[in-house]
Amino acid sequence: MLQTIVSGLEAGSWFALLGLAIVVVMKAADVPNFAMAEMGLVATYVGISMSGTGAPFWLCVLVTLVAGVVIGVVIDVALMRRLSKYGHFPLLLMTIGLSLALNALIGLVWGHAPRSFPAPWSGASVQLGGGVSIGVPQIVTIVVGLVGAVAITLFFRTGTGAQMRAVAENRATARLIGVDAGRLSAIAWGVGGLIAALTVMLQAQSALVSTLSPTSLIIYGFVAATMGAFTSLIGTFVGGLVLGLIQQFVGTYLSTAAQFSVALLVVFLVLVLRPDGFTRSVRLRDV
Amino acid sequence: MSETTRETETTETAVPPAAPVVGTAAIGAGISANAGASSAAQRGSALRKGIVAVAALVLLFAVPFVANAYLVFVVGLTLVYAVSTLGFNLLVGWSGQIGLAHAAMFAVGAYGSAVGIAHGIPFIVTIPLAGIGAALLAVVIGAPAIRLRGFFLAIATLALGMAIVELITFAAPITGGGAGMSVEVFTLPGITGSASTYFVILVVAAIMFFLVRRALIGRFGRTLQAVRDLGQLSGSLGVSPLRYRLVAFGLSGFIAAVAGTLYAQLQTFIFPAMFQMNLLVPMLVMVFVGGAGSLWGPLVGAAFAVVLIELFQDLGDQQAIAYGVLLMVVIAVLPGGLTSLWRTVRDSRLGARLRRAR
Amino acid sequence: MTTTELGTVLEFAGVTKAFGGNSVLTDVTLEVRPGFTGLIGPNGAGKTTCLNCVSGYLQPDSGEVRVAGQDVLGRSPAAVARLGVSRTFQTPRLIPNLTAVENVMVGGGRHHRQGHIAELFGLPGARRDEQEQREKARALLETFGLGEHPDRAANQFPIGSQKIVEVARALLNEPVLVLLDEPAAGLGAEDVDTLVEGLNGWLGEHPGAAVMIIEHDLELITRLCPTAAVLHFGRILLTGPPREVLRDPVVVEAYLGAEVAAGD
Amino acid sequence: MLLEIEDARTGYGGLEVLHGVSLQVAEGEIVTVLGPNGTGKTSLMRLLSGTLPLWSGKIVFDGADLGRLPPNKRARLGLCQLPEGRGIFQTLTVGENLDLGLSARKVSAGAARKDRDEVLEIFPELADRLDQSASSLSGGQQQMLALGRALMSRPRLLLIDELSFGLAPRIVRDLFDVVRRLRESGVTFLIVEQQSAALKVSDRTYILRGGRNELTRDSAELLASDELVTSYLR
Amino acid sequence: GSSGGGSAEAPPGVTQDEIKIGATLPLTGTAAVSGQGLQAGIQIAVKEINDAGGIGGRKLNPILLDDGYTADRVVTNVRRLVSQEKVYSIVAPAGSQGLPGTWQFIAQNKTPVWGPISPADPKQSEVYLLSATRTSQDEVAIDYFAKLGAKRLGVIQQDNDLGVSAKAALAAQLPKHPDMQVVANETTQAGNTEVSSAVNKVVAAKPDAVLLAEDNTSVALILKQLRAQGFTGPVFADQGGAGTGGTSTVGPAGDAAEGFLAGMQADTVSTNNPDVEHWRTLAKASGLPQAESGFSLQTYSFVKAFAELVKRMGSDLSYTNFTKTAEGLKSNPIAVGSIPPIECGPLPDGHTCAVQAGIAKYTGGKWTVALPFTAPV
Ligand SMILES: Nc1ncnc2c1ncn2[C@@H]1O[C@H](COP(=O)(O)OP(=O)(O)OP(=O)(O)O)[C@@H](O)[C@H]1O
Ligand SMILES: Nc1ncnc2c1ncn2[C@@H]1O[C@H](COP(=O)(O)OP(=O)(O)OP(=O)(O)O)[C@@H](O)[C@H]1O
Ligand SMILES: CC(C)C[C@H](N)C(=O)O
Ligand SMILES: [Mg+2]
Ligand SMILES: [Mg+2]
Repeated sequence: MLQTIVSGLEAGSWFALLGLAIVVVMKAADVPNFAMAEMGLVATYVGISMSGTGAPFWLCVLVTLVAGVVIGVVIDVALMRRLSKYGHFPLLLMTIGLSLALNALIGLVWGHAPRSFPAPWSGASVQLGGGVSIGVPQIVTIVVGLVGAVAITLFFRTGTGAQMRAVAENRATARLIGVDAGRLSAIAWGVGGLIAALTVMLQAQSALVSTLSPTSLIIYGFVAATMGAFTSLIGTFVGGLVLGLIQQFVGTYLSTAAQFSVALLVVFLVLVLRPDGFTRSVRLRDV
Repeated sequence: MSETTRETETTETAVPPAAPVVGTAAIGAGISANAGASSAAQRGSALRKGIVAVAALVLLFAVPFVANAYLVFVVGLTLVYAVSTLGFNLLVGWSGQIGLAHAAMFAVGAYGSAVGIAHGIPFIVTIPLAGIGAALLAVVIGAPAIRLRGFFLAIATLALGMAIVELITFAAPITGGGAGMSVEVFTLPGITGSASTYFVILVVAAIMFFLVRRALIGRFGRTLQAVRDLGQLSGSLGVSPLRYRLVAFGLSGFIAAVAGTLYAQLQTFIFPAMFQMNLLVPMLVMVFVGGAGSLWGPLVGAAFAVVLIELFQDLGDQQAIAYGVLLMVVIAVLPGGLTSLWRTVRDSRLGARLRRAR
Repeated sequence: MTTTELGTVLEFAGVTKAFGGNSVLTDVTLEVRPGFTGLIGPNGAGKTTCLNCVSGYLQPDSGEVRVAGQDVLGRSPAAVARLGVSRTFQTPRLIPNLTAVENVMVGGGRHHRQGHIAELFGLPGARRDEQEQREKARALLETFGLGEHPDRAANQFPIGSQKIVEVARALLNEPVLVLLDEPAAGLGAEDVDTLVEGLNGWLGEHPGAAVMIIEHDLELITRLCPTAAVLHFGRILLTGPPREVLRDPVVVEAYLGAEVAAGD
Repeated sequence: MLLEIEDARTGYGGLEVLHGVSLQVAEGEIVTVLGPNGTGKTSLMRLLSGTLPLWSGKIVFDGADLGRLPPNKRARLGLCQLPEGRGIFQTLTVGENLDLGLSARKVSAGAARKDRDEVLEIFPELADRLDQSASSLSGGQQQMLALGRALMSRPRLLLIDELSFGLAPRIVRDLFDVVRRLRESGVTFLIVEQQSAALKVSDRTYILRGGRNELTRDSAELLASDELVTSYLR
Repeated sequence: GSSGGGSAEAPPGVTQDEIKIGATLPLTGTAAVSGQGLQAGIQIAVKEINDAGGIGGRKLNPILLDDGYTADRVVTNVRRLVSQEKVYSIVAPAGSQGLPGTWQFIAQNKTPVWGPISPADPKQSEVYLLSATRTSQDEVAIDYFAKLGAKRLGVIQQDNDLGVSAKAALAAQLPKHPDMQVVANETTQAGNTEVSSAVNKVVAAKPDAVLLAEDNTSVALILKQLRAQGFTGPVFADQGGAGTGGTSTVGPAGDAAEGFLAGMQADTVSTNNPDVEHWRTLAKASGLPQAESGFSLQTYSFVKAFAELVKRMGSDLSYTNFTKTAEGLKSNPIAVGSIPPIECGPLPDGHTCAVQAGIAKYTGGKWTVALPFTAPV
């Protein structure tokens, strides 16, 4: 039971964090970013390569996070911005293309073999009564996830929040009234990249990552984001954790084969019953 | 594609200005259909179009006589994906609903046909049967889903789609489960296997294209676009948006399943893992690269997805990156998809200058 | 759905509507007869809300709304439209990628005799339907001065013209009741003339129909409407011929501003 | 001259809609642009705010060539636009929409509150709706919000595309007073209008037709001339 | 399509000085690591054979296509190899799940498929299986567990052909070991890297040994988690999932790989078997990615066996003679040395030329033989 909860919270933290990254980009750039997990993976691989040269752990962490920010900003400036005026489809497709290209690029540069991010606490575990042991990386993930979520939420409490939503709703009009849309979307993409890097790095510390892992991670991330109605950071974070727990409990008490589908079905039910996710809804008047 | 944003987005057109153009264009799933080559561009003599269509058909018909089995297979696969994309595009591009159960509907067609044949039903009969079965299933999925919008719809349908594929895996006694099942190939009398499959595909594809085109250029297509762009406001035009959304689900399910039956014939062996994200993503690419909401986009998109991969074979392990990069370039240059090329040129300053020069 | 000469086409009986405690309509009672009726009033008075209560987007908290004697409450917008109610929107809502003509044609669903299946197989009846609708749509656009570019995509029209396309779309359906929400906003003087003539012409051909117009262009109201109702803070202040109504001191104070009344 | 437009051309895609428009606005002036529907008035506004590219010609604002300056930079120069169709952010509250007007300048929280209070004084309808979703406003209220937001940015030159759009006569009247008052405080106006009432507040009027300058007059002169009024206004 | 078949007809892909062979491999996508190894092995063998003057003066010309580990591209590639490239034989293609989709086409064209990498046995005359199927490997592993005294067996399998192979093995072998029982049998979803609840459940059931039917990444992940939760008993995966001899699984698993048991279709890469040593030298020299992995040794051996078979066919390269010669191996097997002897049985059971599997153990960073090649009991 405890084991299940911890595993669920750990996976849930990954989902929640990636969901947050998605929502943050959605907030200011209104792009459903399918390349989010790959972005995090590239950053993490940079960090892993770095640690392969014997660099100290914390430096590698720093490099990973900075790489995440840089990747995010570069993608925004080079690819996304100019497409924003054409609506969602091209943006969405661009992120799909980007995820394919990044994935292939990772394969070329780092190969397809799974890797892990060596941390001082890798492999360490805490023995609890009744033969239950909990990995230290699991605890680290859960704690860092929580701290990260709080930090991001606070960050978006600042005045830029409304400006970001304005940019997301209509970039052109926002610029018209003097909003520096470019700066805001760069911030959003940068923060998004940062969180993605953090997510995948955490995953790589306690599990393994490879060119294969983004596929399932991104789906879970989107599901978490959906639970937060793509707008609420807290809703997303809670949604991610709940999703992690659901799928862990389904695996443990129902069937591991149906884990994924049942978790998604639960989400489906939630959506049908609460069409606006876990957040209070913004009802718009459209007549 | 956040829900809230969706509802109020002032559509931006392919034209730069912050035009507060047409009110809440994107109510449905947040699709400001950038392509919509549908109507304004569709004029022109019906006769000329007819001739082009017949010529294309004749060319396609000749393929097995002039090309080897591999090329026949590639063209056949392109046609199958084109049919499937036709349905996906109807749902996503025309009705504005990002329903992601399409790969699952495709699987239902493939398995429906394969299982049907295994139980003695002639292949040709399984085509409409599987189609109708999938249409019903799609309506069942759609009924709760059509009230959801944008990403909620996407995630909900993704969930149901995955559950369907999972069910196919569970139904091992009938479907062979995760190991898959082989499909008995239909042969036309006197024609070798691959050519025979190809001709069936060609005929079915031609019929599907003809009918879907017919439906979309007329009132039905206009109404779908109204539902997509006006959402519940289309109610004031006497249109029941929910009904049309549901119909779009059913139709796209039908078309996907018909394509699935053909796919099973081509592959001769099917297993559930074929129909998951690894199929869904290319399917989305086909819709968007061709041009969401366009009429010929599905064919162009399918050709892009299939033919390009074949052409890139010689790049070895660099082909995946080449494909991804090319995809990005296409979107960057033609955000409305490949079929928007003509319109982009026509509406550009260069195009205007050329016209004036003429 | 035939309406007897001069019978009531639209009827509000004690309609009340509030949004989260904010009362927007209070006991609105109003009869709309064939011909033009103006609905005027300050910004935020509840005019658009009235329309929304008729066309099925809002359900009043209490009271009744009847179209040609039939209760519309509880009906979906589509069901109301099928009763023969057409409307335009305050901010124009066209389908951006369709041409003007096609946008108008979208409004004609009620009078298609053939189903989608007939259309799919290109049956002669369906073709004829389509052809007829197209011609009617063109004629309507012509009437309202947009005959020049009927095949241009709707999103390329200036906002004023978009409103006119909406008017044409609302009329194609041969409606019993037409609800126009500020059709003349964004139009210049010449275009207002065209609009007035067009509407007059249309009503001449459809004598049983009622047209309710919300408008801040009072000249248009005076030219078109024999009766106008003034809505103020969600209440019907008074009803009568526009010239009289506009002389009422309360209306002048609340709606026109003193100088206008004196001057115009 | 605060704003000088010289022989400007622009259009959509390959379609030219402004075929060389010239226009000047002096500091503290109120200038109106009139013209029939579809003549390119909105396009001119879009050109000035930078949402349409300048194909040829020149736009100089306060001595600086605007060239390809992006819209947000122009707004920071004090060139603010109230766009056609209002451009309200529907997902934001009324208050948030108003505060977005501050994006174009740096301002202390206290000053911002003061500015907001001033705007709310002009539009009391908005005051008790600050926390409401902007989409719930009536058409006219949204127009007020858009104008209020523009005022929050303390523009030097305010471009208004159809001030009276969807507003009740009394409000229009009040707004013209506001325009006059703001001019006193140093704001310059370029107003696109259909209503002749606008002429009453403006100093000079440009009449556009078919994407070209047709006529430039002092507004008073134009109003006085019966012939001009009947052919262009009414 | 054309038929290649009759004895009189000259087979495709053969000229005076060349024999065209082909394979489809997952060079990109999720199985790319394995694919690179498979590719390297083929290239090393071909180079060696050609440098030595080819087979009877004919050099091998390999056409290697990438399928990205997706089914429809496997099918397309095989059609391309047969119809467009007109290869003589398909040699050592990857056994990803798409291959069964080509069997009907192969049957029509009579193209021999020599040594596909661990597919389920199609029992088809054109297909020559040169190594134990996954099922056979699992059977050998179950026997081995029994020998080790394991009574409680935990199983984690994927919901695809891998899982089906494991199921078949359990069904065949459990009755033979009455005191052994499956205490946990979990299925995970292919492509989903979330395996922790399966691991949690298996560990909770306190098994003596664990059998995995999963892909490389999942095996590595599961290994890590099993060890992290304190499970110390034997864990087995087949050659495909274990990447036996290579690093594709044990590399990522890190310390957790210590003591890991893996199916062996070819000898372990680091033995002093002279044939393996010979390959090792060539592999090192080639510098190709994954050249020194077990996948490389496997395809290397298969191509070598192919060359030997063709040599034995003499001047008659017709498909009829191909079948005849292959079936004749029963009495005179091909012994490459790095794989079990190849002795193809005649139809009707298809050409199952090898059923023996070995078990390798990964200890101290090296692969050693734990159980030499044996057939399941
Ligand atoms: N969904 C809603 N939630 C909250 N308040 C609303 C909502 N819809 C309308 N209101 C309020 O109801 C009042 C009436 O709105 P309505 O749109 O009917 O006004 P109107 O008479 O059409 O004004 P205008 O002439 O400016 O368009 C307004 O004060 C508006 O803010
Ligand atoms: N997005 C667009 N794409 C193509 N053409 C456009 C677009 N927007 C406007 N036009 C065209 O440009 C011309 C000028 O339009 P504009 O909106 O500037 O006119 P306007 O003078 O503002 O009219 P109104 O008084 O109705 O607002 C019109 O002919 C119109 O059809
Ligand atoms: C033969 C290989 C493609 C097998 C692959 N490595 C797997 O794990 O299944
Ligand atoms: Mg209103
Ligand atoms: Mg305008």
